[in-house]
Amino acid sequence: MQGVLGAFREIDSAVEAIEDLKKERFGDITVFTPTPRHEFEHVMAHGPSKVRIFTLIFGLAGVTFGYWIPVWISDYWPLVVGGKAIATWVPFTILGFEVMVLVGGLATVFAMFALAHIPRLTMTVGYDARFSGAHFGVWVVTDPDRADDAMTVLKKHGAEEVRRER
Amino acid sequence: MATTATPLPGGQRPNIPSAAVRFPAIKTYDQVDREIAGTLGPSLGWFGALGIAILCMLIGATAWTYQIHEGLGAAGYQPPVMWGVYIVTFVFWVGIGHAGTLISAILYLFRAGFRTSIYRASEAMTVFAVMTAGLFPILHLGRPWKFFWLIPYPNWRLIWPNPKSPLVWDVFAILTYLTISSTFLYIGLIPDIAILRDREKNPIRKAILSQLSLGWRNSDREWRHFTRAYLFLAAFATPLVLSVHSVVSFDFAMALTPGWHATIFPPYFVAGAIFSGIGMVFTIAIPLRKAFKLEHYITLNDLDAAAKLCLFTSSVVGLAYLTEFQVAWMSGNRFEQDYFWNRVFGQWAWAAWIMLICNVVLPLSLWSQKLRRNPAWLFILSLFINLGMWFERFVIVVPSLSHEFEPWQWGTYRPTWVDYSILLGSFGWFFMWFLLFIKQLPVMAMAEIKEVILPPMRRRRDFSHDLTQGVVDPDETGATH
Amino acid sequence: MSQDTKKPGVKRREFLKVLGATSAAVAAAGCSEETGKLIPYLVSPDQTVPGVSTYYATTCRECSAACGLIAETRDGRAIKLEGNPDHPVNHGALCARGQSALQGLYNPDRFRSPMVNEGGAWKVITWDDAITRLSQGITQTRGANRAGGAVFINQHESGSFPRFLDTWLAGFGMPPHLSVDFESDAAAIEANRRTYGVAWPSLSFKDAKIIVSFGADFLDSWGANVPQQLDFADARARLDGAPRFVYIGPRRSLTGLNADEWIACKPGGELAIANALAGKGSIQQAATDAGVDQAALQALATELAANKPALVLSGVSGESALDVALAVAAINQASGAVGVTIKPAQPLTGFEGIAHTDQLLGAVERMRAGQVSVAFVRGVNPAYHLPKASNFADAFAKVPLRVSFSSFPDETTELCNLIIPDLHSLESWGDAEPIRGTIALQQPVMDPVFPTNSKTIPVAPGTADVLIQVAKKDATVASKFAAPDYRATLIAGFPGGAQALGAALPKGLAAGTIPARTLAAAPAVAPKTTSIASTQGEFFLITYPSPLLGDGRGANKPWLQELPDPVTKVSWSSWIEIHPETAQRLGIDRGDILEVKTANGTVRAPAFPYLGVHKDAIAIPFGRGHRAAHAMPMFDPKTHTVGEVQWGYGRYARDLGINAFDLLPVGTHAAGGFIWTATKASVSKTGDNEALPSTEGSARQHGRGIAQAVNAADLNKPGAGEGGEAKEALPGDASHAFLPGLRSPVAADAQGDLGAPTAADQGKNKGLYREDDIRGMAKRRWAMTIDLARCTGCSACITACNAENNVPTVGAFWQNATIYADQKPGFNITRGREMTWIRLERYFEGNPDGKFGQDFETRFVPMLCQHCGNAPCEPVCPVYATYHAPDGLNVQVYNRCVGTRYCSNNCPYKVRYFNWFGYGEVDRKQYAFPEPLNWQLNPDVTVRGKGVMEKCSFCVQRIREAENRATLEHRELQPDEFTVACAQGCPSRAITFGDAADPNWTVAQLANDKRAYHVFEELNTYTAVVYLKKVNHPAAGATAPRA
Amino acid sequence: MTQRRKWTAIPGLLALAIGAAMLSAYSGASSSQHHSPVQPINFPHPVHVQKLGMNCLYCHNAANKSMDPGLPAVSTCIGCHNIIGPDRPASDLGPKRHSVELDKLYKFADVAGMGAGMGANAKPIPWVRIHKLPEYVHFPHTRHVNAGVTCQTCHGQIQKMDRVYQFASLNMGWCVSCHVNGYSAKEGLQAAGYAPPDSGANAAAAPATVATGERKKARYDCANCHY
Repeated sequence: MQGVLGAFREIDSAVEAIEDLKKERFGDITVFTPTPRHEFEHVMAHGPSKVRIFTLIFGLAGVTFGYWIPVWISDYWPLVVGGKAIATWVPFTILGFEVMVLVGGLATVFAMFALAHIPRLTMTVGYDARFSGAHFGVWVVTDPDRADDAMTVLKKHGAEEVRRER
Repeated sequence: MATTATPLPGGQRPNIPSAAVRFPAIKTYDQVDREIAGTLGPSLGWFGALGIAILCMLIGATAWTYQIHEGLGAAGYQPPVMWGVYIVTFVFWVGIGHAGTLISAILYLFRAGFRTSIYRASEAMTVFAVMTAGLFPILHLGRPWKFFWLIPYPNWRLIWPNPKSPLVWDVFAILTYLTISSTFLYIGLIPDIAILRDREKNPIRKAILSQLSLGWRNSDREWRHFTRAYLFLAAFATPLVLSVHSVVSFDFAMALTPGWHATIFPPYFVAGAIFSGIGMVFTIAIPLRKAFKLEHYITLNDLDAAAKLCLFTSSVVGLAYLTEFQVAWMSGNRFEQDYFWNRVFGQWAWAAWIMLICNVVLPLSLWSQKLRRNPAWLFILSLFINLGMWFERFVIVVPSLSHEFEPWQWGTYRPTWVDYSILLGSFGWFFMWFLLFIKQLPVMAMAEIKEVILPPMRRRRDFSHDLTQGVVDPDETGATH
Repeated sequence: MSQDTKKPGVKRREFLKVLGATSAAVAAAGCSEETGKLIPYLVSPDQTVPGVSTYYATTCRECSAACGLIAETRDGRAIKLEGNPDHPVNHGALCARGQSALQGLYNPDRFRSPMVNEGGAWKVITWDDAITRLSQGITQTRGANRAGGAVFINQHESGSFPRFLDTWLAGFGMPPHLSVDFESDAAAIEANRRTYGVAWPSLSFKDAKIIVSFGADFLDSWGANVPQQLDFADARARLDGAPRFVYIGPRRSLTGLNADEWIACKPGGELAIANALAGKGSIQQAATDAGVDQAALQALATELAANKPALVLSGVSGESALDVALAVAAINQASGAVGVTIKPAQPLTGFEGIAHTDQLLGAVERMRAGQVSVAFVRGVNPAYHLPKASNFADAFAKVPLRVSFSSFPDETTELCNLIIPDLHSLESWGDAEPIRGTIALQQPVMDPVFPTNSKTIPVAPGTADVLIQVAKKDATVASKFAAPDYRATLIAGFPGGAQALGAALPKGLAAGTIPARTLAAAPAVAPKTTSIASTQGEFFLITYPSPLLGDGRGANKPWLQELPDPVTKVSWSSWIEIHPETAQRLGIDRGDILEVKTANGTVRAPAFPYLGVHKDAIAIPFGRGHRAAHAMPMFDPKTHTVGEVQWGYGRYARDLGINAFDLLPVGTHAAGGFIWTATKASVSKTGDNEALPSTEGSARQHGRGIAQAVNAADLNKPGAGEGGEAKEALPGDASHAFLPGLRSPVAADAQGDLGAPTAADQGKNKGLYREDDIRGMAKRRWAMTIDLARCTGCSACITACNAENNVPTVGAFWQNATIYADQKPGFNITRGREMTWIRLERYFEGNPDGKFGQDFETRFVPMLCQHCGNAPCEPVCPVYATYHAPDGLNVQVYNRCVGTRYCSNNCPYKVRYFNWFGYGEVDRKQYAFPEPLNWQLNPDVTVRGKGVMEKCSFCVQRIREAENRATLEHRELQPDEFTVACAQGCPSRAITFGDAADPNWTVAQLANDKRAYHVFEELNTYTAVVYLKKVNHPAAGATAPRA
Repeated sequence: MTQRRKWTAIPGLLALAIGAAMLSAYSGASSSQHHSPVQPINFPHPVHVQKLGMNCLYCHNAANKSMDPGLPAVSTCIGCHNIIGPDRPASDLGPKRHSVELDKLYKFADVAGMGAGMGANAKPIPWVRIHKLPEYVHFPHTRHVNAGVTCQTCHGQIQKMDRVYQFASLNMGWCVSCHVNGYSAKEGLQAAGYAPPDSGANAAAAPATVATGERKKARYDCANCHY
């Protein structure tokens, strides 16, 4: 995979650069930004994250499991304590809730990992240490012949540095 | 670099959550990285503090070893007071934990701006506090080496714990809380670790950091899912924090004991927990901002806001105290009435009054804005709050047990050196972790601070509608071409 | 036990050791533990089945009453003592002291072999050597022609032994022995002899219309207290026509606390009152002399006149003791008591032939004069009992040969120069005649605990056997002692010989009389009556034998040390009783160390403000304050080696509290008895204060209705307890709620046959559940009733429980933590860490302001696990370590317990006890059963380890045993087939145990009594323990306070 | 800056460890099942039970009437073995041979020779214990034996064991499963190698459940064994 990387100091110029690249039908664009900014969300125009679905499903699974454990335990070896019913669902709500949070929460995290492709074993091309600091990076995947156009676009918008990578 | 907060023009108090004025003295992303990453280098004072913390922890550990060998009799238990300092301290630490989650999760949902600068520290505080609290239920067992019997795991005896017991609820609640809050902390840390990674020169540290950062690249895709997941975690943590201390309060509320058997306990405990937590946040954050020269991050506005929260929870707690007495009074229940009379005018009056003064009377000072914006006072007050909240739990646990139904078995309670050493040890253990944390990882969420300060712009944006006009100076944003 | 079980001898004992060790293993130990060795018998004894108890009937020797015992032995070890139901004296009841005989038998400080003192150093010798030395010594004395000067002081006992002993002594030309019992009431005996011609007529409380006691503590230690208590309880439990009980004396003893009315005269005032009641002297005069309320006295006089026959008793121990006793006898005769309530026809022969203190003092004087050539001491401890004023030690030292047959290293033994330890009564043969016409046999229930160190003597011999050996060595005497051993001698002397004896042994009883010893009154010193009036001091000093430790013999038994005094609830310490009003006046608080000074000595002990002592008097119990003659280091289980002699009466008694005898002058009254109330004393504060080791929390029940009472008058209202306004008369009457409440839920799955609902359960009677509840009701519901009208607070149930359930004692000063922790006797008790599964709460009613007044009432409540049907402790346990068993028990599973102690927090009755230290773990210094005390441990009950909760189990092991027996015999359990330890041990039959779900059991009927109530019924715990209200008999006009 | 680290290893190993712990806990790894120590005298159950047809109760005489089964006293051994000495003459039982084990027995029992009784300094035989329940478990042999539970059910084919080993795990789970699922006296008899008595005197003697083969359940709440 090869392409062009532009490092910007200012957010607005980076945004404009992306807009132009999109106009010129450049393909797969990735933005590296030290902090999440709405400007990029708008310009990249991704759909909503899928994490929510995992959260919902596993949350429900969790609460079910959380109810099931105590009920099964109490029923497995029925001992009367304090004259209470064998399976007392009211207090088991507590366990149900806790397990829901546990399972749902962890599921959310793992879903995020999966969707965001982290942890990643290698830092792929295109990343630059500056992008965690004060720079915004725009990485365009292009075939070599269009690379120069991309570079010009980026330069035009005042990229601090523009370089090809492969 | 800017070392002191620059006062705002006009001197009035701008509480407007505008990015422009959130951190007036923070101008650029570089500054954020530089200043916060700059706090990481170990200092002599830090080593000293760490040494003391470890020493205290060792004292506690020794006392515990001795107690395990000798039997619980080494501690000051005095039937009918079967629970003592350990359970008191357990509830105390769980309570401390709560403020962290409140600030990082609940205030996140409420978009309360002042959380940004203090939430990392308090979230860390939560994790370590819960780690400390988690020790005590094990520590107070008669046979601590059997603690895992409380966990439902398949075994060849074919027997299981009793899911009707509040103590089993505790196990679930505390474990869940520990897991979720530490995950929450770690997730929040990932981008900042990435920052450190990229700034790091030393190859070994760099290697470790890049492990921890899980190869975070700040790409838009990562940010997209990250922010969403973070939101959901916060959404989970919010009810969790309420449930955990309710469950802890069930340990008491579910019992028959006069002074415990009260429906008011869950809200009362949660309020108390948050109250004590805020106290601990002050105790930690105020010295921190001074030592790390971060006054322009944890601004007076932030302290002010936190102090209001503190005042609010304090009055909730105070109300709860009064309600308890009123319920006992109107219940017509001889046992309850005897007990509560004994609590305030009987053998335990001293403890009860410490509690009332520290938790209800002193915080009233926060009605004054001057004091709210006076870090020194907040710090002193926070120490009193910690004391008071420890005694609140003491008053709940010990006097109730010492004055139950059976007059023949009325007694008293006197801890021994073992109890005290282990109490001390718990503080050592907590601060050991916290001190290690603040020098290894950023005590503030750099990425999030970047999020709320002005991004570098080429073109000057028009802030004329904003009363903080002129704060943003194009020459300083470095947008010069 | 027939002697063939003796064959295995030493090796057998090896086997026992192993058993002892294993049964002392601990609940806390893991599952995969070191599997031990299995040591078989060499020759298996017939009679015994391994793992099944064998029971032997024998006789108790702890006091003069000679009650009948049933000793439970398991695999050759005695593990429990119970009363012999067939015995004419105690009818199966047994007091705490009797039950504790086991801890004398297994006392770790018992001498393991004979010892000799050579040049001030003690050295162990073999049995042969000991016997040789003894006979040599005697031969020398005879050679020197001084045998006539011998003195043999023997613990008083009835039966053949005294005569045997006299014969032996006579054989060597020695005078008859002195048979000493310090607790016996010389005055009463003398008066009885003069009036009725017998030392001790049997008393019948049942037949009395009114009971009056002049300081006669017939429930503590006066006379034969077990039969007296049983009879008293029977009398008082009658719901109509129960006799009122009036107690006259300066201190309210346990007996006094059971009285309906207390007339608190000042010490010495009894005579005036007795005379007045006897018709000599006016009531008014008596009232002023005795310092009591004239109206009360007048009322009593009229009452006595109205209610005949009365039973009036005198147990005064002052200079006027004999006169009071005689006056009382007159009263009895006047009210026609003789033959009805006082039966000279059936005398308790145990009290015949007791040598009184004046005779003992006579002997001491002869020692001092150097006339005594050889002195033998057996089971008596004059060095402790005789006041320092008598300088016994010096006098004793003048005797060249001082032989002790004592089993324990007591004060006197330490002064001797030859020790030939006697066997314990449970290891040796003997007999007694507790009541004329009945012979009670005493047989060894097991082999001697300690092996002999001699080749030629296979089994350690008892004193009697030793004497026979000695006799055999002497040609002139040998002829008189042909029999090989004492057993043979007994058989020879037994009416009907071996045959009859063999037949009698199983029940331990036979008809017949034992010829009394022909007693020439031993020379006595003239009574040295010191007038108490003449002594200095602002307070009368009352000293009295402790109801538990007696005159001090009990002090080396941890059970008795730990057992809270029934009156003050103090254990492991001495105390000084002083009236709260006086205490307030002198600014004395509970636990302040007071210094009590008399002309004869000074002691320091903590103060105990007590409502029941005259405001001009202080009271101190005997029993503690044992000291070694030379300074001995405090006992330390770490450095202590097995068999090392613990002088000063052993590790549990030494340097513990004070010896009240030190304060007394050497005074004997007209009957020759020792005067206990002999002097005044002055009291001063020392300034320091120590917490009294007491189990008492609050002495008042704050109107919580734990101990409820009802006046006899209300009780007899027609239809009391059957609803309507009669309910008002019986507050808390809840009998309507009982049987349902006493049903017990079982899990939906039936848990074996127990789940099968009885007919009563079809549709209704679901106990605490809705009728459509899925849970069935169990067939059984083990339950208990406790009749407070019978309970006298004697605390025997506690000892019974300790013995049955391996409950550890925790009060010894070394049973505490090691680092920076007080090593103080009773520390754990002070901390409220006592372990006794059943406790006796003693609540005072009335006289709230603590002013000196006579109208306060005492209520005793045995409090144990209530086995709630709806138990608060159960749901809170995280690991199901406590739960509700299908047969209605609230079960505690030690090996599952992790020790959260939540159950105890949630128990309204506070009857759960936690193992703060490894009391049950052999290798710990807190270990409560040092070898061989652990031989007593009940193999059926787990010994609890460190960090687990324990509590009353309703003797589940006995339930299982009964069930096993029933299944073995292919039958159902029979009603009242068995009972639990406390119920069995209760000398006044206050406790009844059984299946409340089956109306054929007594308990089911009692639970519906109109006096029945639950403690804290409002908590809906549905307890299985039902209390029956105490019944008060207030004086006419007065009403007893009620809670 | 590419790096491949085994970051996955840590949680992976953790998971494995937990799994292993649970598995071992569940499988009762801590039980001493199958262990078979060397005894002071190698007592051959097969010879006594199978060859000579002795009843278990002859030696373990308390098994049907007590908590513990009882161990034969040394005198019980000598009862027969002072007639049956170490030296066996050739007979229909087999050729002449000398038994070392009986020598040991004689040494313990201090027997001079055949016919002589036990000597003065006879010592008990220190058998090594194999089936050991913890102190806090009360196992009444009598209840089980009388319910028709045969020895073999818990002790395995003991009559065939040349050297006794622990047959069952003796884990609580093992006990409980039988209490819950019930026990059929019929199978018990079969385990012991008998045909269930269908009729006649011994049928009457046997528990009622034998004929029917009905499974008898028992209480399984804790206090049944733990007290």
